[in-house]
Amino acid sequence: MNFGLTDEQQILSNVARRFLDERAPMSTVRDVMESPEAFDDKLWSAMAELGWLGLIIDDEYGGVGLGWVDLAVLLEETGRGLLPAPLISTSLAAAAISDFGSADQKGRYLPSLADGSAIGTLALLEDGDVLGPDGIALAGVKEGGGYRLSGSKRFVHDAGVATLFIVPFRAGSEILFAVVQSSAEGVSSQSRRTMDETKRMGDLTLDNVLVAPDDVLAGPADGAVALARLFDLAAVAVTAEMIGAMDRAREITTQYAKDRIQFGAPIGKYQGVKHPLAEMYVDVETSRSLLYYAAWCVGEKPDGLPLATARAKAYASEAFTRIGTDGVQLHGAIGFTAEYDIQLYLKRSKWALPAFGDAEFHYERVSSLGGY
Amino acid sequence: MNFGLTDEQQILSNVARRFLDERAPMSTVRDVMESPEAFDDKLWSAMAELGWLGLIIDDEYGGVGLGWVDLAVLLEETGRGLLPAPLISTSLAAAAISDFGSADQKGRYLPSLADGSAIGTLALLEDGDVLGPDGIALAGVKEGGGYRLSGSKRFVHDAGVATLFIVPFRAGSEILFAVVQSSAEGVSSQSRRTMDETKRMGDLTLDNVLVAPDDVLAGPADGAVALARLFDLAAVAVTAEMIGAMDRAREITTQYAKDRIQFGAPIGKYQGVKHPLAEMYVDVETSRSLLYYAAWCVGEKPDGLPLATARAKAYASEAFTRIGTDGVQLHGAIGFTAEYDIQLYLKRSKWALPAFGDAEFHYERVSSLGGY
Amino acid sequence: MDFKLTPDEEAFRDEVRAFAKENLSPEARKSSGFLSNWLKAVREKRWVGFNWPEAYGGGGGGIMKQVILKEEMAKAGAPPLGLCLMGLQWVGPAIIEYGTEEQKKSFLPDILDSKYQWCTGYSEPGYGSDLASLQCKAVRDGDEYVINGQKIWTSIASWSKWMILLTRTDFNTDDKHDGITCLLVEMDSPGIEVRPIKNMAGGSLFSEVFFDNVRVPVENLLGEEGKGWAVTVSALAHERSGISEVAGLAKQLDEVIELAKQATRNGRRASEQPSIRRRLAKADTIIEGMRLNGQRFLTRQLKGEPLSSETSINKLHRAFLAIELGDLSLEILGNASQYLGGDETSGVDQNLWPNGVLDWPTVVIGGGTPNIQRNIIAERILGLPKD
Amino acid sequence: MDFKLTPDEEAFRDEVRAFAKENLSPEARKSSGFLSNWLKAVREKRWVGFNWPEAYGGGGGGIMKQVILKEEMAKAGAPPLGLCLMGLQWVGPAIIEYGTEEQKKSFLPDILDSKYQWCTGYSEPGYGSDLASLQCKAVRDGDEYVINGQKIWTSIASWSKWMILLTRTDFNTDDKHDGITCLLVEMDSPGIEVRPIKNMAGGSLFSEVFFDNVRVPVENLLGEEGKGWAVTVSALAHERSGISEVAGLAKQLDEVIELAKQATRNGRRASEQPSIRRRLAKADTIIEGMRLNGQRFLTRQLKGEPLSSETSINKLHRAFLAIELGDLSLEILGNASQYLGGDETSGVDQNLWPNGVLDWPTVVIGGGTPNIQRNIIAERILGLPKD
Repeated sequence: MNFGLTDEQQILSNVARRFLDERAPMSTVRDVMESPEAFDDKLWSAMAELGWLGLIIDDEYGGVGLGWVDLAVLLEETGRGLLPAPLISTSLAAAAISDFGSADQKGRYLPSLADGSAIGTLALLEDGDVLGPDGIALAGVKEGGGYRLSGSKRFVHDAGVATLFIVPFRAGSEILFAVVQSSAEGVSSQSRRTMDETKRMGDLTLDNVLVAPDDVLAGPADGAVALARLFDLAAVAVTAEMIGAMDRAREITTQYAKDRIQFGAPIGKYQGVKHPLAEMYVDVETSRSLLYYAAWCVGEKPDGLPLATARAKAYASEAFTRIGTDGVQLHGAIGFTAEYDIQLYLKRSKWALPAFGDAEFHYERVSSLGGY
Repeated sequence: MNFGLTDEQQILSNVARRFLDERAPMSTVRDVMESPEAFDDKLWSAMAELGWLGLIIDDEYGGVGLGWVDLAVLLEETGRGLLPAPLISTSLAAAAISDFGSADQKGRYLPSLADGSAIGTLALLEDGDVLGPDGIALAGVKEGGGYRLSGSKRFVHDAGVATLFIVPFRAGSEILFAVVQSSAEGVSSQSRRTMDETKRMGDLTLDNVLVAPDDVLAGPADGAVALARLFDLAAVAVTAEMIGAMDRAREITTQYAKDRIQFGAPIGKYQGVKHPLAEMYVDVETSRSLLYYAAWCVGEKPDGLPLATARAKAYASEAFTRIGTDGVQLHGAIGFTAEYDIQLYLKRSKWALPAFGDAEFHYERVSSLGGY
Repeated sequence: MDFKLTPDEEAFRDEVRAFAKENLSPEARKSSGFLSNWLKAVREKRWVGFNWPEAYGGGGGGIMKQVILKEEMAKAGAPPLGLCLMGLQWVGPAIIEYGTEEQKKSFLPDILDSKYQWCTGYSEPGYGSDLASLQCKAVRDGDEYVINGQKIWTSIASWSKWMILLTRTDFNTDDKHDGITCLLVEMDSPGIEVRPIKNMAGGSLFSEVFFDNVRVPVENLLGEEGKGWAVTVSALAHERSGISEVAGLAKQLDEVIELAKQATRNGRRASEQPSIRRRLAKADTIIEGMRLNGQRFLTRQLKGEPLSSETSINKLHRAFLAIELGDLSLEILGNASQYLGGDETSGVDQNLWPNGVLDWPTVVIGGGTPNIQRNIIAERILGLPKD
Repeated sequence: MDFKLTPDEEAFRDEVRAFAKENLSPEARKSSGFLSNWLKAVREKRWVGFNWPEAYGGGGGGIMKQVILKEEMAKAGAPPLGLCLMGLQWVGPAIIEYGTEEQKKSFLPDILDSKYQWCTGYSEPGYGSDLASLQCKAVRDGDEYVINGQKIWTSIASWSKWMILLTRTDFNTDDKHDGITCLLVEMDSPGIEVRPIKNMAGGSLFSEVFFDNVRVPVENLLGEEGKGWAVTVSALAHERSGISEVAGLAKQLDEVIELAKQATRNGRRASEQPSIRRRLAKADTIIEGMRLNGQRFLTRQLKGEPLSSETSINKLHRAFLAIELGDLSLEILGNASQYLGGDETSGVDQNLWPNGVLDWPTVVIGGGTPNIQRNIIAERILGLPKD
């Protein structure tokens, strides 16, 4: 029993925090988020060098070969710093290929994801925004062992910069996963303007795209189960960033409450301020416990992953919504000026709520998985 | 436009408060609630003399001929004082007869309700506790123009002391209302032990009871509509008592917060105490506004009654639940001793929540009535 | 208790309705001179400055008719009755009460005629909720005051011609409410710098305003020197029920309900989902509660009773709703909510897309934060000790 | 990070499970001497006083095994490991740490053997949360202390043989934590009067205890005179994760879920209603969060780090759940919930009827009110200024 970071994880966390403080302070975050795709080449290369992009990719494919708890440790830091970069997206694409690809496919795709030359993302959702097999209408038409795909995927994270999309589609009664390159004929994608400018999201349009047989992921025995696992991994990754972001929002607000003098005393002296801050602390720590257990389940207890994920994303979603709002509110008027950082965390909370299932969706899963 | 008490209503309110302070202070309330039926003959007679029992009964039938806003004013006071007496029940029975009885039936029943010699109550619910026509399974078997009734009514307020029950039953596709006397053959009723000892509730059992034709209420054109109106009237009456009770719970707790010294200062100085008290005030005042409008609708705008009632009971139910709990909690350990009164208000909040529809039930009605 | 209008009030309501119907028809709205025609028409009716004395060009209207006028206009979705909002709401009333005849003649007609904007220089950095601690300094120098200091959260400062400004002329008073002096300041005076504050929603309604040896003639003193605090509290019979504001909230809720009817969520219509229904129903109930609370406030005003802290009740409700209705819209839309400009593929009428979902702090914090409102209720109404 | 047990710990867990299975079989539970057999069996195992040093009859067990033992017992629904709960939890540890050899010999075996009860005389009227301000007076008179004063909220005072009592021997200290003296007092001493406090649920777990010239021999001084405050904080390695408590909450939630499956509400099974489902799911999630928080506290303890204010996190969750699970049960049952003894016609297994639904204040207020917990977190962990 050790519910704490290992020495290696602590080092990973420290290095990440130092890197982000130096290379991606909030001034840089603001510059990057205002760029067309909220993307910075140099930051991306530096992350590749640190091994972040291949963190969970096996070392034989150019990765670092660590697990999801380690990834969660890292994402907590990038969430804290609101780092605009397709790190979650590319990690999820790597996870999909690692879990469900053949050795050949891993060899072809993973090294370029690990070294940053390719940027991956999941394209799971369509019109209707339904999480699960029912949300997949895109149907492949067989052609020479492969498939022709025509249709759209919606709400694709980092759609504008991704070069490799994991695209579930229907083939008869089955769900298969195509690996679609942005360079392939008939593929177009673009990001759209979103509330949280550090997070881009958009559409992937497939116009009669030919998917070769060896670009269909070989592994999953049951596509619906594989899809469910990808949704869970995505929810875990998003939640990890949420924990970091909500903890930082709490810190910023706590510091403000200590510094801000009103009616002759720091406002943090009043229970009307200090109690919401204490509640934030309770919520962040509890979210963190739930999240780390879910991340641990990814590798160590896959049967427990759905319930652990549902609990973590549900609780954290509610918590972050409240922390985002209270954080701005406790700052008073200054909190919603563009100049102050706290409002960026509020916007992140708005982005994170629906991402891979909101609180209601996941609480309903907790009930169903609990057998009632 | 005058959303305030008229002079007459103010007098009614003042007289009621004075009467209750003198004749039914908390020591008396506690004595009466510990009696087998939580009923006191002398109090009842005094209430009859004050005209309370016939408040909404026409003067030609021995009543005072006032309206539901006046009744609400009175019930706010009896709720405030947690008066244990079947005043709501008997008023509701009177309302049913006044609204749906023939002149003959009014003449036969109302005077004895007004003078206190009879005690009425509604017996609307059955097993399953379903509010509405679906909850009526009791079927009348025709016999010589009248009906034979066999079955049970549940959750009947003041079942142990009532002498006259308004009993809806099915006759073919219709819902009719029988006036059943406790003295009739085959009728038995008893109260059961409940959480709020000031409120008795129990079962009415009908064993092959014969209802004469002129004991079936003559008036309602549509039994289901009539039933809906009775449920609304009942909800309005219960809510009126809730407003008084929650306001008093707020007052008691506010006073405690001023008197109780901890760490060298009255606990009411701290925002952790004063803010919940402020929220109580907001909730009580808003509940009161909603309630008085609903009570006004009873006589002046019957079409608006369902929505006004649903809003009032929903909001007040949520508010009182919170006030009951916070009231005890802000008192600290002393709050849950039997000696302190605040816990009696908590129990009243528990009784009032499900009575004639809880918050969820009534919010759902607000939605349906709102057309979505 | 009676929620009905008197025949006279009903007649007035009908008059307003008929006027709105005529002047706000779809055709009228589309016509080129719509706004100026509107302003002219309501001015002729004496509905601008409805509660101002007739002697100063106002309508001399009573409380109840103010409510009717404002509520009906809100329901009809009418443009404002005049464009100089702050002038109409408190600068004009303050001038009527404390101003010299000169000031009245010079300023009041322009306010009624929407000639230009006024802004309000009250808040200062460091004293957001603690207004009376203001430090912006004014020193009498011959026939002028010389102002140095800073204001913040000044709305529409960039496009105002005049400012009503609170300064401190005496720093040695026992009570911080003393020693405050109110001046009327022309915004193009030398030494004034306006710096707009960009907010998280992308706009910049508020500004910082800096004063560097700004000179204001003594004629522009409003009220007495050192007694400026009183000027912030108008004695003019001003309806404060907030009922017209409630009409606006009800309109906003209707839009959210319509959104819920159109949008699907996890494959099912949002308006059919119990959690959404319950939140909509609760918002509806609170709005109705506010309307009825407003009627109670109104009754007190009609009876001539002072109205003060009770209005904090509705301010708390409004703060809750400002956040809740925005959050609810976002939750109904799911991922699509993040597309601020709307999402043409969502199947939702683009006009229903929630705008201003990031604007809630203006409402929630603007009129005093919810914690301040709770303190007001707890201390002034419930009599609990100060913190 | 690793949530697995070591082989040695797994072996211990299996041992506890096997023991529980054998000794808590339905047949065993029905046998006449069940409880005394159980107490004897766990005593032989040295599982009573599991963390006490072996020299004093305890088990000498470490933190991790304490957790395993307590959690498995909670899951198995076992009776307590000893009946003298306060003796085992803090009186014994305090005596081990501060007691004389005489006191250890005289008291420790009896506690382990469940011979009689101890109660705790800490709280006083007027100082509920402010324990260190206590006023109960002890004056040294020869070989005795003479006690005058009053205690309140003393659990099981009526059926205790001994009390661990905090008195004040010095009223002139700068720090109110000084001058407090801890005495071991026999409850049948002349001058002690116990008055049970009836609570709203009808029981009387707590009492007021009055001391009128009660004489206690100096041999019953625990620790040093004036240094009694230290006695309230045990240095014994005592697992504080609260994980076994969580197992109890999980059991309680299971019962509410079962209730929801059996009860209908507005004509529909409660467990199928979204609002009920969501509240159940949220309670489940908080309980799991508490379990995992507990594992984090445990990890810190295992690493030898001090554990203090973090446990307030779970205390706040527990307070929420104490109220929520009760309210949820009542809401599920509707009108029938008011029949405290159950309602045989409801179609619900009578064993599931929510008992103790009015007992929540014991949990919510008992270990420090939620507001106190929030202050602890805000001030001690977040470093915010004191109020």
